[in-house]
Amino acid sequence: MILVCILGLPLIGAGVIAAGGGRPTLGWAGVGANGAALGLGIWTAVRVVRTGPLTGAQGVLRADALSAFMVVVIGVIALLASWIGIRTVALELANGQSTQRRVTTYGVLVQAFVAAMLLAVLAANVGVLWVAVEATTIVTTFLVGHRRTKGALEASWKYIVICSVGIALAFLGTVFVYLAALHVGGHSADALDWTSLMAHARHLDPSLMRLAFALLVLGYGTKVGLAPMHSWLPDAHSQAPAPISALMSGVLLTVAFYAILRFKAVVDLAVGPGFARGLLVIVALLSLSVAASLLLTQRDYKRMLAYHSIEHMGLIALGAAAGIPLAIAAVLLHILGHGLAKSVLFLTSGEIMAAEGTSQIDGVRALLARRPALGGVFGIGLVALLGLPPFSLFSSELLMARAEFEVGLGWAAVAAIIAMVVIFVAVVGHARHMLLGPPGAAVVEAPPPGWVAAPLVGGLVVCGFIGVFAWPLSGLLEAAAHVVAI
Amino acid sequence: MTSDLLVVTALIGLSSSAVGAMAPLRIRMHLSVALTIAACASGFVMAAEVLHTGRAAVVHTTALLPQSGLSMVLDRFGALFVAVSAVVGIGAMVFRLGYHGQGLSSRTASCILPLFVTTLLLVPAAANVTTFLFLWELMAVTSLLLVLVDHRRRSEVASAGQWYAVMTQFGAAALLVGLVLLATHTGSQSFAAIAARSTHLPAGVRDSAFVLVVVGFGSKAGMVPLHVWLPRAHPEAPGPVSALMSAAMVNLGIYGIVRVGDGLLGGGPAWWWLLVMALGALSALFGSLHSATSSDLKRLLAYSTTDNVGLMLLGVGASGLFASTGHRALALVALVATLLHVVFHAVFKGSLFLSASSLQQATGTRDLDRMGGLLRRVPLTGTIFLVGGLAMAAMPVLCGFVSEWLLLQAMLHGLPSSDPAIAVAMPIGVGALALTGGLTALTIVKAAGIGLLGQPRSTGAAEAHEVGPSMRLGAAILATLCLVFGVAPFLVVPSVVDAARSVTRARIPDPLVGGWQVGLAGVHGALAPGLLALALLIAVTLVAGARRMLQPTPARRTQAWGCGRDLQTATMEYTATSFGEPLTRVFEDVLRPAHDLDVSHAAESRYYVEAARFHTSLDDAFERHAYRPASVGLGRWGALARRVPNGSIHRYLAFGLVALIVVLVVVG
Amino acid sequence: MAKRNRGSLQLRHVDAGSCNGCELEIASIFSPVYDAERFGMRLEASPRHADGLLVTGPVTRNMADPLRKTFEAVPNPRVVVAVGDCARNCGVFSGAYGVEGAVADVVPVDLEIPGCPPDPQTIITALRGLSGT
Amino acid sequence: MRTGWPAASMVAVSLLQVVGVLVGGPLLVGLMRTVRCRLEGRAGPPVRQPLLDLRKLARRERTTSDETSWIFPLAPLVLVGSTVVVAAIAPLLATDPAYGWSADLFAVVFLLLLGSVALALGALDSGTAFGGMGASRAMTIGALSEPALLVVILALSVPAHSSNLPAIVTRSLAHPLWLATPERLLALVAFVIVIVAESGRLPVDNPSTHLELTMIHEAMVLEYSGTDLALIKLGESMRLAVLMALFADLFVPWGVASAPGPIHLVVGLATTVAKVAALGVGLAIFEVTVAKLRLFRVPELLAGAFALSVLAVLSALVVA
Amino acid sequence: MSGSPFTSTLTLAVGAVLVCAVTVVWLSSVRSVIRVVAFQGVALGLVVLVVGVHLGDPGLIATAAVVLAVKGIAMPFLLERSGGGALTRETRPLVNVPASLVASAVLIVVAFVASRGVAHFVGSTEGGLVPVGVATALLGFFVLVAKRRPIFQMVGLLMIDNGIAMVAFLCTAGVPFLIEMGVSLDVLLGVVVLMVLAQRLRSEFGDLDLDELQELHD
Repeated sequence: MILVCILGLPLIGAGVIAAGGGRPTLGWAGVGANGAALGLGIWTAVRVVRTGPLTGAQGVLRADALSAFMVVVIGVIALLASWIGIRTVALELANGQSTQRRVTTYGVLVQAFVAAMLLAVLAANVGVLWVAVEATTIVTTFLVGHRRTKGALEASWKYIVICSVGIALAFLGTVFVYLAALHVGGHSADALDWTSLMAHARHLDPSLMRLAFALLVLGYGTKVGLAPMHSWLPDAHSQAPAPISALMSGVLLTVAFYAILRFKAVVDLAVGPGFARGLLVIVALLSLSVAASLLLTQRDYKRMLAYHSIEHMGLIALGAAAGIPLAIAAVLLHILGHGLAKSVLFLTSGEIMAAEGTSQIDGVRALLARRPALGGVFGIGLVALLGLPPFSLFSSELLMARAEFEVGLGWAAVAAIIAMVVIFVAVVGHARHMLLGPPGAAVVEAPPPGWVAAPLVGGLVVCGFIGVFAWPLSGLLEAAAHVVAI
Repeated sequence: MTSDLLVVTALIGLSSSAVGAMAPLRIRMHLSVALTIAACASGFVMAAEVLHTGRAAVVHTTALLPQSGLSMVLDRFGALFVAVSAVVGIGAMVFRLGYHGQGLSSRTASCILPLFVTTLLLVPAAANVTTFLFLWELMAVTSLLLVLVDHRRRSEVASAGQWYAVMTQFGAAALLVGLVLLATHTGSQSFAAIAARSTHLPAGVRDSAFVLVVVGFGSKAGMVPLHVWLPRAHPEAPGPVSALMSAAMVNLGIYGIVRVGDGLLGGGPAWWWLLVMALGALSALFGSLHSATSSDLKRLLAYSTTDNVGLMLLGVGASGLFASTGHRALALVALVATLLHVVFHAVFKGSLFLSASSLQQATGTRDLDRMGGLLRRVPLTGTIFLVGGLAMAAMPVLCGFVSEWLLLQAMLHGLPSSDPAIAVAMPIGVGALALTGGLTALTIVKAAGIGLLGQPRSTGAAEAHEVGPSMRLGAAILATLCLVFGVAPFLVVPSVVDAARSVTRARIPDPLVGGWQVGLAGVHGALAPGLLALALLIAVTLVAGARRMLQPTPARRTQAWGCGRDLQTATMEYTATSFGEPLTRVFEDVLRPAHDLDVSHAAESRYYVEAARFHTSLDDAFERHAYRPASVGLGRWGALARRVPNGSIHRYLAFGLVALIVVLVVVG
Repeated sequence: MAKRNRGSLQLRHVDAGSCNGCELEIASIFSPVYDAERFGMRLEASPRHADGLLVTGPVTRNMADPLRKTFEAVPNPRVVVAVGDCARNCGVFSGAYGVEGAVADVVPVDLEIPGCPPDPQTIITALRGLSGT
Repeated sequence: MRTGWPAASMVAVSLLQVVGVLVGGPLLVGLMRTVRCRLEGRAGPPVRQPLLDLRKLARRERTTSDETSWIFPLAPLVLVGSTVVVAAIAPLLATDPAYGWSADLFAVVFLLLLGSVALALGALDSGTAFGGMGASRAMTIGALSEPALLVVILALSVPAHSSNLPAIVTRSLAHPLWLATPERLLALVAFVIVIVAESGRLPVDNPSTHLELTMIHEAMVLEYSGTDLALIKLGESMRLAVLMALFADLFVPWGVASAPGPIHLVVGLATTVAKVAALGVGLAIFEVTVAKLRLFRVPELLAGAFALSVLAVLSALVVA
Repeated sequence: MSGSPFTSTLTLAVGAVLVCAVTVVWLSSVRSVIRVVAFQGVALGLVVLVVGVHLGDPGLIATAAVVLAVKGIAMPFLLERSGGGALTRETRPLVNVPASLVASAVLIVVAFVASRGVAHFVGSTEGGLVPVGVATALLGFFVLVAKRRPIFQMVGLLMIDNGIAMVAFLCTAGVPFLIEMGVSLDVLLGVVVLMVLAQRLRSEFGDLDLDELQELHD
């Protein structure tokens, strides 16, 4: 029941928005719904850690610790994004870039998007998971193209075509898994259920599972933003409205990665851990090198953030490749930390873009002097994202490195760290140009209102908090890690 | 008791940071500085207690730091560094009370500065890999932000910050890999467990961990060739921050190398330490040479930090080399000398940076060529600078002399050695030490002589006024310590010996003679700095008395002798640049000064020169020949990489198709 | 004077506008033939080190100020020795354009050595009177 | 190795040494000057001429330029004071002067360096072009001669297992053959070069030049006068004497009193004076035969000295 | 593969799907391509029908009807509408027709190499035909890469989808019904979204090749 509530809440929010007729303030309904979903998610997490997995809706929905964790992540980011979204649509409406109808569409689609992601992580069946992930693609295409500029349309076209291809490959992989599962005596209706898959995992046909997993990594990897099918990501993230970029970069990528994690657990049992590890290491290093190379001479700060996401997805993939409980716990912590920091950064970059009128790095100067609040949040967000303490990304990156060394992936960890240093060099250079320097003649403008700054600062505070304090999450992380760890 | 103090120190530090962030502007600065001083005092008391009793302060909790837990153990070795940081912190914070420049009064800075000081106090207590790296990186971030506080006014700040960020991150990456390598192979991330099990590790692991750690800590310490950030960042930071960075933070680089090399790894083969010595000698020479030829006061001091870190590394290397060849007592002496130099460097470099900032505030410039005549105008600050400088130049009866002397002794007594490594390393080491010492003396004569003495070279210098009392007090505390430690080294030597013994775990008797002398046990002769000071005082007083007796009338003030010229102006004085010019000529091959001569000819005839402008500049050779090409290379690679994603969806899909085909063929 | 400087006399030479005749003679008093150094006499590079000035030639306009400054730079008690007729009374340059006057017109002269130029022995003898040797 | 000399005699030795250096220094300079004059075919001043000069200068007026601080008058005091301390504790006449156990060779070097630094600061304090020029050159040469000096000390200290001067002298006296070893000879040459450089003699610096632009040492003191100048001249001649006496101590130690008693002391005094005088004459003869080096050729000389000293250490190790 | 009517019908239908795929690669007229895709949809429906009849699974037969309706009629209709009024030929494919056909051959070989394991695993007639489905999907992918017109991207996606669906039906007689419905809905919505996008593109920027969408890059 509670799981259905979690799923339903965002949709209720969507209903309210749809009924409200395009007033931006109705967005608060979405914020409330997402906040409530977050609350229920936390409650679920507590229960799951105490008493074990929950099921709902006749077994279609199932929440173990991993799902609960993902629900929390989605809830947090959705809360942030829908909150700032109110500001975004209000500004657009005020500037005449939007209509009331589009405001409504936007609000409804965002809520549908959140619901689809929640469905993806709460689905008991990996087929339903696939359907939900594909649904996110369809829903977000319009959100990416929300601005209706040529760039936005181009980005959404690329986004849907590339992701559809990818997700189709994932479907082929799912079919192969299904085929393998049927052969070990699974009942056709629940052969794709997570519990049944795990129960029979050891007997699944290894060669079939290898092919299936390779397709799944390639397919879901497209949505995750792993190289070589990452190309949609910088375009889509740079063209989408800031809250959408935040949602996509902050959680959508990791929801897709959640799917890979689930399948990886099955494949590890079926064919041993070596195969999934090798594959993930390859895509991880490929993604990291792509991100490093393209960040060096990046000119657009939203694209910079997007490539930064590719880097972090590479890191997460590398952590998952290690696969031991420590690694998975670190991966999950990283998912949360990255989600928080990245969404705050995208939301801030939206504010910056609204204020400065350009997304070019060259076009933004001396932000800290001219717009201290925005510049400060952006700078601290970058500090968080670059993996510096006290933010949780530091802890998770360190934990992942430790885990990788422990399973003999030290060389890959070293390669990743080299790429990270290059990325650090690049991002610091860009940040320097954007943030530092004399204010010049430009007038210092008023900071964004408090209700806008609050979630941004709050997101960073939470990110720092979970980086320092272990107790709020440790139980959940460990329980979640044991769901899919080797 | 000490464990509680550890918690208290951390809490006071954090609360002062919170006060700095939240308290109203009127009381913000004073309250947060007071709390920071309290944190330093508490840290000092804790460190003194640990040093005295030898009982470590221990704090463990799993409630902090996700999935690994916070673990802090402050032993005597760490306590020494905490004490040093605390003393420098107190000096810098007292100084900061009167310091109103360079953006340090902003809310951000008031929040970050106490945090930085707190991390300086806590890093040496970290007892597992995660805790250490967490605090280490926190220190890096906070110091970086503090370097940047003045970015609005001067564009060099941003560039300095960028260099610092990149180099420190590079170092942190090396450190991370090195420490994690050790943690993985010993199966535990706790320092105690690593130390217990590390001797059984394969040589390859130990070697690579050590080299990585040297790189990591070396970059923080400003070791050549990873020093390039230091002469940029330290000068651009606000005064108290540059003092903290140069006098307290770089020490932690030495701390780390000793902690890992001697503590966690329990010593290693000779080549490790020869490497450290070589890097140390290189740093010392390179640093002192640049310091001697620099005319920017704070840049000069920053390079001299590299130079002093080189000396410390020389000592660390010598100590390890002795240990690896079985000379345990000498190893301890060399380590004690190094740690003494750490302590003394902290006080003299702290007083130098603080007084240099005062001079900067008083004159409005850092350029030595625009100073002059300041000892008459800002007498106390000038004297403090002079005392710190002479201590750095290892002048007798000031502290730097004692540590350099002890280091020389250690190298000397290692010498009748059958080990060829020692036989070759020690004379070269002494040579490097000596040249460094000579160059440092030159540097200080230049800095003090050009900066403080003679006629003022600019209106800023001519109209300079003494800075506020708290600034004078903060610097004076450290300068007094230079003198006190120089005359009475026995105040610190026993603690330093204890600290060195605790990290090497050497069960050998104290290799030093005690009491008011410093010297090696069992060796004829020792140094009695107190007596030397007394003798010098008596001799100078006697000579002064004699002079007064012979010529009771005071000196007649008259215009300086300028060969009868009408005017004797400041532009006729020697400048810092010209002072260093002979040296630049001598080391032309190393320094490669860039000369630039612009001659414009008169319109009437090319045989008449209308104006000539000569410009000379000294770049850092490593920056020019290593870092710039690397940066250009990265840029080229980035530009090349950009061409691949050209925006065509077909190309993007083709990547996918190729990947799919590869997957199908390989896996299917 | 002689008592004070017994056995030691250091002078700063100032050419206030001389024809260099006197300079030749002064140079030769330190040659092996005359060797004034055996009487403790030396020329110094700095007036601060000197007991007095050894001035030659009429004082030209451009050299008047430098001469005064040099005199001022000598520590007390100081002597001024005017060497040669020109230094004493401008000699042949008397009243010439650019000549300010004799040395005594610019700084107080303690000892005058006549001659155009005075021969080395005369100079040495006169100076020995100052150094008491 | 405390030899148990009575305290009174140790103090007496120290006092005697200080007085000896105070008087002997100027006389040494006078001797060298006379020798040079004779070789140049002149009668030259009497040997006691420097003392006469000092007597006169000591009572003359002190001047100081407008902008000087307290450094300027202090520098001569430190120069003389530090040299006096060295003279008191170094075993010039006997192996055990007062506080001889703290007469460390490194400490002596740093004390002498203190004097140089004080003088250079004083020069800069005068605010003239020449002061800065002299200080710059003197410090450069000082810095470059430092490695050779310390490595020579290292070479000498290694066999004695101590850098304590009395220990080295005692050891040399006990093992006379050791004095003729190759490392000694190498160290000797290096040490001579260093002495020449440190005390500003030819071919590094010409102490009797009148041309400011070629000056090194002289340029630093152009602004001093009267009593201050007397102190500086005294200090410099004392430094020369101390360095020579140390040289004699280290390379030809015979005659240095190794036991208490007036007779030993008199013998020590006589031999030391004789040795230093001989060295002075030798150095003066050498000076007449060479021309001053260009400033930028001096580093080559010092680098050569450094190479020799390293060779000395290495051969000391081979022998040991 | 000889003998039973089931086998021959199934082989025929599957073969038709592949032939359609190759034809799409070959052709450049938008109108004909849409027809070919429609035919492919019908062939796919036939495949499902044959499998359903063979297994006697009424659910599968119902699915066959859905497939036929969606892929054989609805999608082509939508494509026709969105393609209507547009330029009707692919005049400058990125890969010219002969090269495309060679590439198709290579892709078919790849598909057979890659899916021989699966084929072996499934066994029987259906297993032997699995590579054809994979080949169809690969050809669809190739169409995405090689053709410039937006409409071809929709066609390519449909072909990929058809290929994979065929693999699913051949291997496992389709995924569970609920999922199948979700999948179909998603695919349909996806094409609709693409159509809407294509229309927006055309209405805002006129008729264009996808190559003109190259503004976004680093």
